[in-house]
Amino acid sequence: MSILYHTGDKVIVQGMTGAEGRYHTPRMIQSGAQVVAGVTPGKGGQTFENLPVFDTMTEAKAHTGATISCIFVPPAGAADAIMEAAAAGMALVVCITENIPVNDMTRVAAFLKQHPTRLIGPNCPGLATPGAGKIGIMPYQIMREGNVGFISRSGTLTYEVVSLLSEAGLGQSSIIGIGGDPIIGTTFIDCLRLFEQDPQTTAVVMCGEIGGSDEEDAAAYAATMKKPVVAFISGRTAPPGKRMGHAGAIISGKTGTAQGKVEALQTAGVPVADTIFDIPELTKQALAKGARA
Amino acid sequence: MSILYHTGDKVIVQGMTGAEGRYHTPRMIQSGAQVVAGVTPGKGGQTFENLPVFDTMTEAKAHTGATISCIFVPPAGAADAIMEAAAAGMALVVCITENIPVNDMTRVAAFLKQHPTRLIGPNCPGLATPGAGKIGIMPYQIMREGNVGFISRSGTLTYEVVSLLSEAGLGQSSIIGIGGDPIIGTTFIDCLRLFEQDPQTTAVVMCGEIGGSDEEDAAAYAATMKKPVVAFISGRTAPPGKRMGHAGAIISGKTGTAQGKVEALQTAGVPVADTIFDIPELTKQALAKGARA
Amino acid sequence: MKIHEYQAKEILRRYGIPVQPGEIATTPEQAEQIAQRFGVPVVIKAQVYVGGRGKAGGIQFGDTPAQAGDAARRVLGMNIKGLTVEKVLVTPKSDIKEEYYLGIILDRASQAPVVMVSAAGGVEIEQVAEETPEKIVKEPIDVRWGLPPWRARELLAQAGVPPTVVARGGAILSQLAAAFTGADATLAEINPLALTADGQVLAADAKILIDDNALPRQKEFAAWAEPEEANPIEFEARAEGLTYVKLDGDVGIIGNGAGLVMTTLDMVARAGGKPANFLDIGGGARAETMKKSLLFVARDPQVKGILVNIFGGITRGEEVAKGIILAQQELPAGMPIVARLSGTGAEEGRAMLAGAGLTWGSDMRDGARKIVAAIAAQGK
Amino acid sequence: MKIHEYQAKEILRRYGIPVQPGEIATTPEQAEQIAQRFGVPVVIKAQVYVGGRGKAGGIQFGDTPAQAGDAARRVLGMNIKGLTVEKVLVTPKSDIKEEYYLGIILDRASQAPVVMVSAAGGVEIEQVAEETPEKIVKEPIDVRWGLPPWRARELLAQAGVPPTVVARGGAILSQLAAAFTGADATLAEINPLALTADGQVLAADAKILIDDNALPRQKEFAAWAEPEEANPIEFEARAEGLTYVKLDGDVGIIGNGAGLVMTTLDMVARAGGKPANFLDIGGGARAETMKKSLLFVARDPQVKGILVNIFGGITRGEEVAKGIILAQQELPAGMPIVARLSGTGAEEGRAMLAGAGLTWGSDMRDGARKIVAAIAAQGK
Repeated sequence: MSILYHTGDKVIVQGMTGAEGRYHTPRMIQSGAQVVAGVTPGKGGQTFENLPVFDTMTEAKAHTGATISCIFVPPAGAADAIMEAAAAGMALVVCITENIPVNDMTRVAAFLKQHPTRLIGPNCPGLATPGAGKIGIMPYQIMREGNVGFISRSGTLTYEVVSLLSEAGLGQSSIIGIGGDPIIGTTFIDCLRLFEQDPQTTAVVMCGEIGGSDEEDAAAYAATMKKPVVAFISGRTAPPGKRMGHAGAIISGKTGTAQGKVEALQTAGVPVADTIFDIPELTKQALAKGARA
Repeated sequence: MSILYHTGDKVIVQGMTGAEGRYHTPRMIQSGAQVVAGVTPGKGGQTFENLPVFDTMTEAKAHTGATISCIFVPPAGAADAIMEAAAAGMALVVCITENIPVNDMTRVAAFLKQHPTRLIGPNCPGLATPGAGKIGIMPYQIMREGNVGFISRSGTLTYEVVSLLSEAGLGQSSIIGIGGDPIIGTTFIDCLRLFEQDPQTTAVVMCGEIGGSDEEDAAAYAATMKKPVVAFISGRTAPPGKRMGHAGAIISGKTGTAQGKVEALQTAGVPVADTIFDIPELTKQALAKGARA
Repeated sequence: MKIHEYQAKEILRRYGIPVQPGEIATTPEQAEQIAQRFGVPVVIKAQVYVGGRGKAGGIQFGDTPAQAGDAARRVLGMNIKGLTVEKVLVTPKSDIKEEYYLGIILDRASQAPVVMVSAAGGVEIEQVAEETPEKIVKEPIDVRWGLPPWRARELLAQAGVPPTVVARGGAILSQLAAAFTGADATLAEINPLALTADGQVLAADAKILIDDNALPRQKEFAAWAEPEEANPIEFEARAEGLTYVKLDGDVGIIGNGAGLVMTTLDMVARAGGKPANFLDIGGGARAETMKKSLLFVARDPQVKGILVNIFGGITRGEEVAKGIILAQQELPAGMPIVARLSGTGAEEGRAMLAGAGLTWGSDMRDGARKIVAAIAAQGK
Repeated sequence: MKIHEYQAKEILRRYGIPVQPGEIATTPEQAEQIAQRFGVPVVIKAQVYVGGRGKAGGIQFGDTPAQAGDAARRVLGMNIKGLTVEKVLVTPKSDIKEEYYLGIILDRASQAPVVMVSAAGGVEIEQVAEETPEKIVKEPIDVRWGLPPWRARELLAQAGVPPTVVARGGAILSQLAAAFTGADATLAEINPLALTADGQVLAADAKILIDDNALPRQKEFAAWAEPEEANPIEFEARAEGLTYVKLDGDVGIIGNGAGLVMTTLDMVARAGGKPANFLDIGGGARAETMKKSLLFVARDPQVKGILVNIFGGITRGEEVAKGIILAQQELPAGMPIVARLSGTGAEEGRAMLAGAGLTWGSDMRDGARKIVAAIAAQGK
């Protein structure tokens, strides 16, 4: 098993005919993901990579029975695309788009409360299940099948750490980039819950960063988990009040500091790596100790 | 019994310290209605007619336990007042205010779908239960306790017909002015259902008018009722496309004509009075025939 | 409240909806100059508050600026269904390839705005609804969300609008819904939404009705109000705070409460008379309002007599009687007036009327019969 | 994006919120003229992008127009927390009786704007939150409904705002929420909301932050952007499409991806260096962007060396190497550059760097150590 994405799940790409969609769709297919259609309003009836393009998600869903959508729509229309996917009945929506206005995301959040759809992102690299394929833009070749669940707020940092894990012989069950925005669909704690339930996963690595309190919330839950969790927090040298690239990576007053997050995790019994190079070793140690009572 | 308002029900008046509220509140009290408080934002802590005035419905509700509110707030704030009353948990809200923008009422309608509150009006004279009192602006002295349920879209026409009924010895169980706007909280069919369930009521008189299709919908239900219904429709001489005073009294294309309504009612077995003077006699005939199978 | 096509387009423009450029001309010379500026060919469209102006000759073309001036000369001053054309909209003629219909209308049954889309645009939607209802896609708008672009696109796709138009048309329809709410409309139509030969998607014609009740907060639109030439009295009545509707007959009618006045009209018709108007003085009117109302009704040259029907509550019989007596002195001598008063102050009022030699009815029916009889007697 | 108090008040004014009249002066003479026009006494308020200007002397008074000019002379040019005052807001001095706090802030946890109300206004809300949290009423806004006036009034009443202020304050708070959404704010504060001696309720000071991501659709606000005097480079970087944050150290840092760059900063710190900046070149950058970024970073006079850390995916190693080599020719001679490339095109890139005599790190840690060592070596 694995979480969120499994072999055979059908995927629609929203914005498939745009620059990002055109670049990444073939790579998703190459990874093994079963992309079955694209949606670009105004391009219904065309094809791309031999896949049908529809004007609307409702049509794409009706013709393909897909349950997952991956969004490459530009920021002005991305929130609308998420709601369209949810309304069309997608079980999982992965939104890669960055720079979505946050007020659009508050509307999306309210909309999703009325729908059973799970959103990953936005402003995220997507997710992958080594062996099954990837949804999004992660470099698939660095991954290795295995039992470590991986969660991160950032993209390239994910690739760095996943590479280190793979090189250290620690394969991954699923890799989830939850995104660097202040409002995201799925948080650390959501992913920890899913990994805790997943039979394939034996340990979880989470890479957090400054801003918000998702890591603190996750720490509280991690303390109750049977499976071991290893963490890393970036932004220890970041000054308060400055947005460090990600809209969500900002220390506001006393909340969101790296120190606070590290302390919360350590208090919860989660070992926190000093540098990313320490993550594989800490993970091995955690696995050696095995599942907790 | 009777419907919607019964002896002992506690009433809050929203907009009690405005011109309309000041005029009508004492008359409601005189009719026997148990008015327990007023709400006028900015006048919390004052009193009117020895009744406490609160800034908000939540406070008024908490201090009095009232379940009914009557609204005399000017049109710009009336929709807001209705939502405030519903949010504060009122079971019944009677909105007298006319000239509320219809887009405000579409919001109210959506809001009320999420609350168990019943709205009467807006743009209505309110309602009364002879013997228990009145909520609103109807002249109470023309009413007589009895068994005829009365429903109407207009005010003064209600008073005319109720006077005729009273003079003819036909007392009323409850009198409901549902209002002359295109969007109203409670329709003919809603009131027919309530009267059908009410043990005190033995027959129902409904006074409709041109515009919309509430009368047609009510006719379909009346056909299934055990209790007899007598109807009157005003606006037989009204030309299409002209708003006859009430925002809701307008024939649009082929819908909303008096003829269509009369035919629908007659088809449903509801006798339709030619003039209001025929209503008492038709009602007596209907009562003489008694309840239908 | 009705507004003109060019005003409706101005609202759409503010909501980012592409509309044809256009300018208003009130003289043929202006039309010619505008045509010069825009480049020919142009369309000259009568700006009047009625539909069907095309069939009536209110839409004409100009292939040269001079022809545009001539077209404007023909249209300006034209009478369309009783209305005189005082303004024309001059707009470049687009080469329209396809026409669609987009509309939002307040729907009583769903207590919400309902969006309507049809790929069969350019004709009246009522006609489409009657002849080929399956060509119209309809859906109530959840006012908490408005009409998001994605849903608008789905409705267009469902209506069979071609893919090339779905994306831009969806954005337009979504903004039309925003305009509907923002402008407090009760109707907002783009008909046709045009796909031009050069691939543009734009509003070629537009109609918006503004909710009268929202005019206090839509001050700009309220200032757009113009007398309808066919009914200048209605316009003035509104300015005076009276609810007046002009009808065809000769019996002037005044009452308090819309339902009561409507019923009074019916009663007069049943008594063999023909109502000249509907006039509701509302609740709590004083003598001054009553007087003003009578004088107002009498301004209609068709009116041969007036029936006043008041059920007293907040409105007091004495005030009504006082107003009638005051008005009588200024009304044409011998014009019959019948008053029917009941409720608060009715007896006092009747006594005052009797003192002034005025007639009253014992009830609405009696009053109706008396005024009809009095007018008939006059005619003899 | 930060905006000035006078700009925030302009937004509030558009939403019908009463604010003190006020005008901007950039010279003492203008301030004097404005004071003359408004009537004295006036308040002269420094317009700078930081809090605490009052304590710093950035708020002064003028009892005569001449004194207003003098006050402006003192404030203009003043340095407040590293920022030079270039504009002052001149506004009539109100006799403030009571002060309240109204705020809307984007809340990550509730995924919605949260409204905050306190009867303890005029001081920083963070201080109230820390010392007397019970004095703040907080509630997430249901974005489907906005914050209706009734709910706003209830929150004010709950916060202990007196009845005389509840009605007007509720209307203001409801409109503040509308402004928050309409202006795409992430923070909108009125602090204080003032009750004046003559019974007015108005916004005496206001702060609004605009969501950077919304600037493409908030073109008017985007045009309000001004360089922060303390960080002109950050402002220019934004204009060039680079995400740049100025820090205190001497190691320039460039990478792709916010998380990776942050981690690189941490790694440099751990290697004993002090990062001079954060610069994320984003995904898929070409040689030109790389070159521009290096030159940008080097403009900071504190920078003594630059570490480039790229994980290649969409970004290609050859392009990165090409950009570095191009930049090197324009950088101060001898400035150490260490590049660390991995992923797509890394080998090709490294070969190019070697050819140009440039240093590379085998991984992020190695790169960090090498640049820190290189800078240290330079200092000797």
